[in-house]
Amino acid sequence: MSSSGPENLDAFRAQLRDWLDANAEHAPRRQVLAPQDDAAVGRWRGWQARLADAGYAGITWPGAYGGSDGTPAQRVAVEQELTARGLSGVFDFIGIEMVGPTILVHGTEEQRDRYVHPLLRGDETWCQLLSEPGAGSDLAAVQSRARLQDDGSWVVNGQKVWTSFAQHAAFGILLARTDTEVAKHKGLSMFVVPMDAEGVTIRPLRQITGDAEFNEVFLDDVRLARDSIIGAPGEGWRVALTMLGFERVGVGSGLHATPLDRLVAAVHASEDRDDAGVRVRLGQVASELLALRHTSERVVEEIAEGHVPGPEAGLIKITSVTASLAACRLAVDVAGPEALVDDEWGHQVSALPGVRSAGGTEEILRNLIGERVLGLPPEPRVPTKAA
Amino acid sequence: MSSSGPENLDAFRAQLRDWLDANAEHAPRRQVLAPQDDAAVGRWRGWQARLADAGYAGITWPGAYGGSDGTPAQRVAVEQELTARGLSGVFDFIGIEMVGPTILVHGTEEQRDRYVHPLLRGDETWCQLLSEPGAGSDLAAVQSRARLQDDGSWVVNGQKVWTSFAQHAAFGILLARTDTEVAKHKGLSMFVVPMDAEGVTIRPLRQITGDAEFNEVFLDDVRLARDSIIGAPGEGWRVALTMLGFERVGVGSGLHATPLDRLVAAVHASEDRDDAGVRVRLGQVASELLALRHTSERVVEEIAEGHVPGPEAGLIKITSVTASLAACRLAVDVAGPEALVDDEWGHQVSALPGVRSAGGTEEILRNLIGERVLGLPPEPRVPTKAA
Amino acid sequence: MYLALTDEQQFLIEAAQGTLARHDTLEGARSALDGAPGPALWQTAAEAGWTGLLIGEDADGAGLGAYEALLVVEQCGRVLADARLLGHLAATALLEQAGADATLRGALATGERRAALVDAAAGERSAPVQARRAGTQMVFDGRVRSVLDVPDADVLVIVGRDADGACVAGVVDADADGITVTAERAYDATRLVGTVRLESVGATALAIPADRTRDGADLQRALLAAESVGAADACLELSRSYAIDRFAFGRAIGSYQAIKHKLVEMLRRIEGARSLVVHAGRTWDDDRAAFALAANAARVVAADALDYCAPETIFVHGGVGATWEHDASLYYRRAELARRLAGGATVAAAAVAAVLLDEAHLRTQRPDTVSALSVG
Amino acid sequence: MYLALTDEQQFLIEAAQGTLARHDTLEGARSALDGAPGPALWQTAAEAGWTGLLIGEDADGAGLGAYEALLVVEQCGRVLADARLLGHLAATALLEQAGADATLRGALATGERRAALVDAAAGERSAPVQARRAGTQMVFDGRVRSVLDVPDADVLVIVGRDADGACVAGVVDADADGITVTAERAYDATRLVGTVRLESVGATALAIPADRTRDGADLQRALLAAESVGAADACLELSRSYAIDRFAFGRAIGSYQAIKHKLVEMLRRIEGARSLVVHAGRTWDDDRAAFALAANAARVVAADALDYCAPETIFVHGGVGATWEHDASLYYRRAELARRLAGGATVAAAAVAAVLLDEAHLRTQRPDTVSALSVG
Repeated sequence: MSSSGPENLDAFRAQLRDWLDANAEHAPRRQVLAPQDDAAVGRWRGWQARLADAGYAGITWPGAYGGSDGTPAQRVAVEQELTARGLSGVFDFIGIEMVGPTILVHGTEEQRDRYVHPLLRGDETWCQLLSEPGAGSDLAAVQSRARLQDDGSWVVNGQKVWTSFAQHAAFGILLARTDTEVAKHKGLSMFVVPMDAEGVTIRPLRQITGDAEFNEVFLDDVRLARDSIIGAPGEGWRVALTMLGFERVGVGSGLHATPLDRLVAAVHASEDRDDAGVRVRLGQVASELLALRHTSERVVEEIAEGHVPGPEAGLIKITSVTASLAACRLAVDVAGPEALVDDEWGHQVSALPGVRSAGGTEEILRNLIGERVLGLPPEPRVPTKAA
Repeated sequence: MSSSGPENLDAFRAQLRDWLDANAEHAPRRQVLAPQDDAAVGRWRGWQARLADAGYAGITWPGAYGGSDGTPAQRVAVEQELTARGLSGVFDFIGIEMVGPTILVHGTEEQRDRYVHPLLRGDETWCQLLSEPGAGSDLAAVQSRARLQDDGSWVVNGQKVWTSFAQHAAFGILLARTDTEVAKHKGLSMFVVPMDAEGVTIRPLRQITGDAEFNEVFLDDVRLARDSIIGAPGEGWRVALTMLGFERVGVGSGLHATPLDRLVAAVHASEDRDDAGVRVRLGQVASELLALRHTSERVVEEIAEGHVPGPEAGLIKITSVTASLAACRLAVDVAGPEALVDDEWGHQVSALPGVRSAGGTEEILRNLIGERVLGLPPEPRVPTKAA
Repeated sequence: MYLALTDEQQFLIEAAQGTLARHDTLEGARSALDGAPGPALWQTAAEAGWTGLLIGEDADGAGLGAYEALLVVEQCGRVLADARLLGHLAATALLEQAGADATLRGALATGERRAALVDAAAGERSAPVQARRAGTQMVFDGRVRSVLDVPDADVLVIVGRDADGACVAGVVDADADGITVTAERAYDATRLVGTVRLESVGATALAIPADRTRDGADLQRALLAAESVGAADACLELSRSYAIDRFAFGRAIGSYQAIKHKLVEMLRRIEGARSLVVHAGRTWDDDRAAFALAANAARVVAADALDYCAPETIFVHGGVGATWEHDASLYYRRAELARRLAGGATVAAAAVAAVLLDEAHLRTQRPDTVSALSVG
Repeated sequence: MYLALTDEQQFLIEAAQGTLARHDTLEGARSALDGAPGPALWQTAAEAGWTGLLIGEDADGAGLGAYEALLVVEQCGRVLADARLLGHLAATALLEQAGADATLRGALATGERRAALVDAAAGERSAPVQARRAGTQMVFDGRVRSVLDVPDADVLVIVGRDADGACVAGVVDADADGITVTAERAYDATRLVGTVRLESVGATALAIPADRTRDGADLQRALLAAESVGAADACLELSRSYAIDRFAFGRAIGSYQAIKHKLVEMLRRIEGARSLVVHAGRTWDDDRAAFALAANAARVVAADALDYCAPETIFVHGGVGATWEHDASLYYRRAELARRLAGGATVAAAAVAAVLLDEAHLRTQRPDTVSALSVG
């Protein structure tokens, strides 16, 4: 799969379609939010293993670690074909989109050998241990401490929040402070934490939906082996930036917004179908959803052509939340208030406000884009001090 | 007119109505924006003199300077009765609302005797020489220089902008820097400038409407007499704050927004009268205009009861501009694009964006209210330096 | 801000705050989502005299006006207390206006019985309730969805349209023949809403002029507005405290313009809505013909205010605002359901337009008519 | 951002920028408000080959697609150049589709003659233009307001409805009997708009399938969208420069979140609109049945984008933005008029809904129909 070009891509796509015809029965349907029950998770992980074994996960990763040495365009093609059939992709998108690439860049040869292949198959899934109660968007303010022991191992204490899928994860990737004597972002290091290690406590954090999508994770005297550090001590900030950069490339959100056809069906089924005001509102919301879809497609095309999208791709997330919320609210308006308690619309009305702050607040994103893309001057710095 | 209480107010109002019955023929109709032609201005100034002579201008001012020693409630009653008849109030609202009260507070006895009474009658009207091209909302950054001469007089050089009615004004009230060695806001002083003094040049500044509502004023070696300073040298910032405080009390803007009855008439006259979407939009815009009206009334009541409204009264300006613009845009939508070039709606569509920044940008106002009313912490200070 | 209340009104507000503080209404709102029974506020409301606010002193009521009711309900909204007053007060207002039986009004005033209003005008899109006269009775047929406080109510005041399209009202015991009430699940679990089916329901006719029968529905909208103002104000207070206490990148987040200006925008919208609630409260006694416009306008602006404040409160709080344990989510649920009750805020906007356009139409017929709108 | 253009398209854009830079179009837009004649861009457009963009090479045209036309018009919008292309390109697209007379198309391609589209669909609220067949001719009657570029046009392409309600099109010389064109005053003086009255106007029938006769009106909306994207982008650039250069309270104003986030919001809206313009351009050639949805959606989002960017550009500039001399005011005039042309952005939103609801209706009739929307 190493050669590229359109002809090769057509062949790739044809082969993929045949494979999907034969294997789609094993795939969970695409859903707006992941289900929390163990049976569904097990089935989804099985589907990830099947994709990986066929070479349709980690497509651009080196073959030496289980990848396919493929192209970004092939990766986009897989995403498109799955979407067209309404099928889910991999279960562990945190592992695949963020942790895997980060270990490939910053990990040792031993770490790559140990972690990457089971990660790819979903045999071992991952979670992120980055944000803390006092450091949400402001990661440099992380307070969790990792203290070096005489034998080269580390002992970690601290508390993390907003950890998705911690209850299913074999490992977490942890940002902790290893040096308090230097400027904030210079004293951080990145570690691998076995989630079943002694001293790790996972407490589910219920969201507005009532589901526990996130968790709090408490680390009490958790002992980590010498080789659990990723990169050198003090390089944690750099490793974290690499990882967040990969997160940004994991676009997708625009392709996973409220399905337009379901909104249209809801209006069509309602008494308000012929109300002039409702029709104009539908037209406006639908236009926003279409703008979102085609903006996502433009970014995907960019990636397929080998470009790395700029931070402005993050705007897709903002549009995705606002347009999806507008769509859900219109659907409830035409269906009546009882629709707020149904699974189709009510669940999304509850879930979307949380999505908006996931992965950093909208304010941080707008600062970033204002400064990096538009070249606007930053806020004046407030002198920082180490924790 | 010195005693207050509801009975007294009823009597005051009855007398006022009789007077208006007899004198309304001399009053110009209330308009959204002042006309620029000299005949109209002359007629309007005549009406101000008539109001002043009858005791219906400067109602709360001391009788010694031509005022009526009246109550805030009486002032509000005059405003209400004029509004109900669609009649204009005084022409020189800058003089009456801001300069007059400021001279009464900070001026010398000689200055009060000289300026206040002709100001009240509109015999001598006033303009403000505060903002500069490099100091719009940030008045402490004023660069115009006033240099003290050996004989105690002053020589002024500088440039001012956003000066309303400069072409009609006898005097301007000028903020200039008299000391460059101290912190920015400590080196300022306030002066009276005869607008016909040598070295004063007025250049009209056309607005989007095409009218020249504002002017630029250039000051080239303008010589001011020793007694033209208001307050002590270096007290200009304090005098300016007093004046801007009076501006805030000159609420009114909520009472002068787009008239709701004209919006309703425009929709009623259109083909869209029965369009469900247009009706909902009308209901929303009308509700905003009504909220604006009753918020203004609440503030006016507060004043009538002797309270000084807080900075949050400034929010009325924001609502006034946004609701009026929404109203105009709806009116044009139902009437068709040709309405953009008519006097009724098109003129307002052009004028309103300028109103939003008049007297300081919306951002400054929101900072002020966030800090003073909600108690939110200020932005970090950037070290300032004198000009 | 802009307070202009009488001492009695100020006392009523403080008493309401004191009364409500005895219940953990927010925790109640949260646990109700998991099926726990909410706090029993009806008894509290009865003891505080709120159940009889709009009933005359001849029938053990307080004989007060809508303004006082709005002030109490605003305080309830602030802490997400739902004492079933929105149905009861709207229904008793019509009974009082009709001079209904003093025994009935007395039982409602003391809280011994609870009333709800069934008015299809609350949901303009529903088919109207049909009414016909049969001797001294009115007979009603129809179906109305999402009626506030109707499950387990003792007395129903029903508003329908007769064959001529005129609005008529009647009162009936809720367990009378032909009435079926089905409770609906509510997104905001503090709420009690239900679907009412009426099949040849005979009710005692209420002697109310046709142009005043809608006052009940309009009052209910004004009460929703007042409640929303209270809830929005609580959102602002939550956000304000967090913005002062929470630091990010070395500064309190309230020092950032993005947060600061958002909070000022909350204040701006709340003040506008509050002005209309106050205005609606005053017109009830002073100028009833203007009440419909005031109440519906209040409903529109207040729903928009809460609609802005509730989700922005979540966003100001970042991730923690979107958790089950945080009160912001409860205000969000309140906002999402409240704006859709009693026909929804959009129907209120259409009602505002209808009042204004009808008046404009009359003016074109009789150009000498002076409109209340010509001022300003 | 997100550029995915061919080299030819990139060249076309750069050539357009170069061509337009030879005129001071912004100063022209300003002086036109005082009655001065605007820059004569028609000749420029002809020399650049824009007049023949959509006409086949058999008739001296460039034989390109809507995408290229949109790219050129976006550049015109950026500098507020109006070369009368919106009427001409929409009209010539229909003539090309009908395979109209090559001499006529040739004269239009070279710019010797100028065409405009008269389609009441551009203003849904207008009564439709009535059409009837008389031999080989179509006869049209009706009145359409605010038609783009129609004053002084040489050739009119008219779209009307026949007695069965079917859309039909015809072409006629603008000076033919029965045609009265009255120029309207325009808020944005770069524009040329007029009212057209048709009284028994005999026109040559155009052989276009009924479901494609609306393509001209839809293309005009897409062109308005492209133009708006260009104008909005110019607003962002104006605001960006000012935000970097202007200092207040010791800092560049672009360092304040209130300004910074506003500019990012401009970018967000522009990128969304641009995506739809690109999509509309592609569907014209690739999937014409999807063009109506794409073009109208582009129109809605682009009008909203400019509607946001133009006034906010004034506000970012403070007082100076609201002066006659500042370019921000010209973009504001463009925004206010453009969103109301061709029926207005609201009509485009209704058109989007109509396409989607019609398709949903078909799906309920034939559940096996696969919708383009089922993806995503």
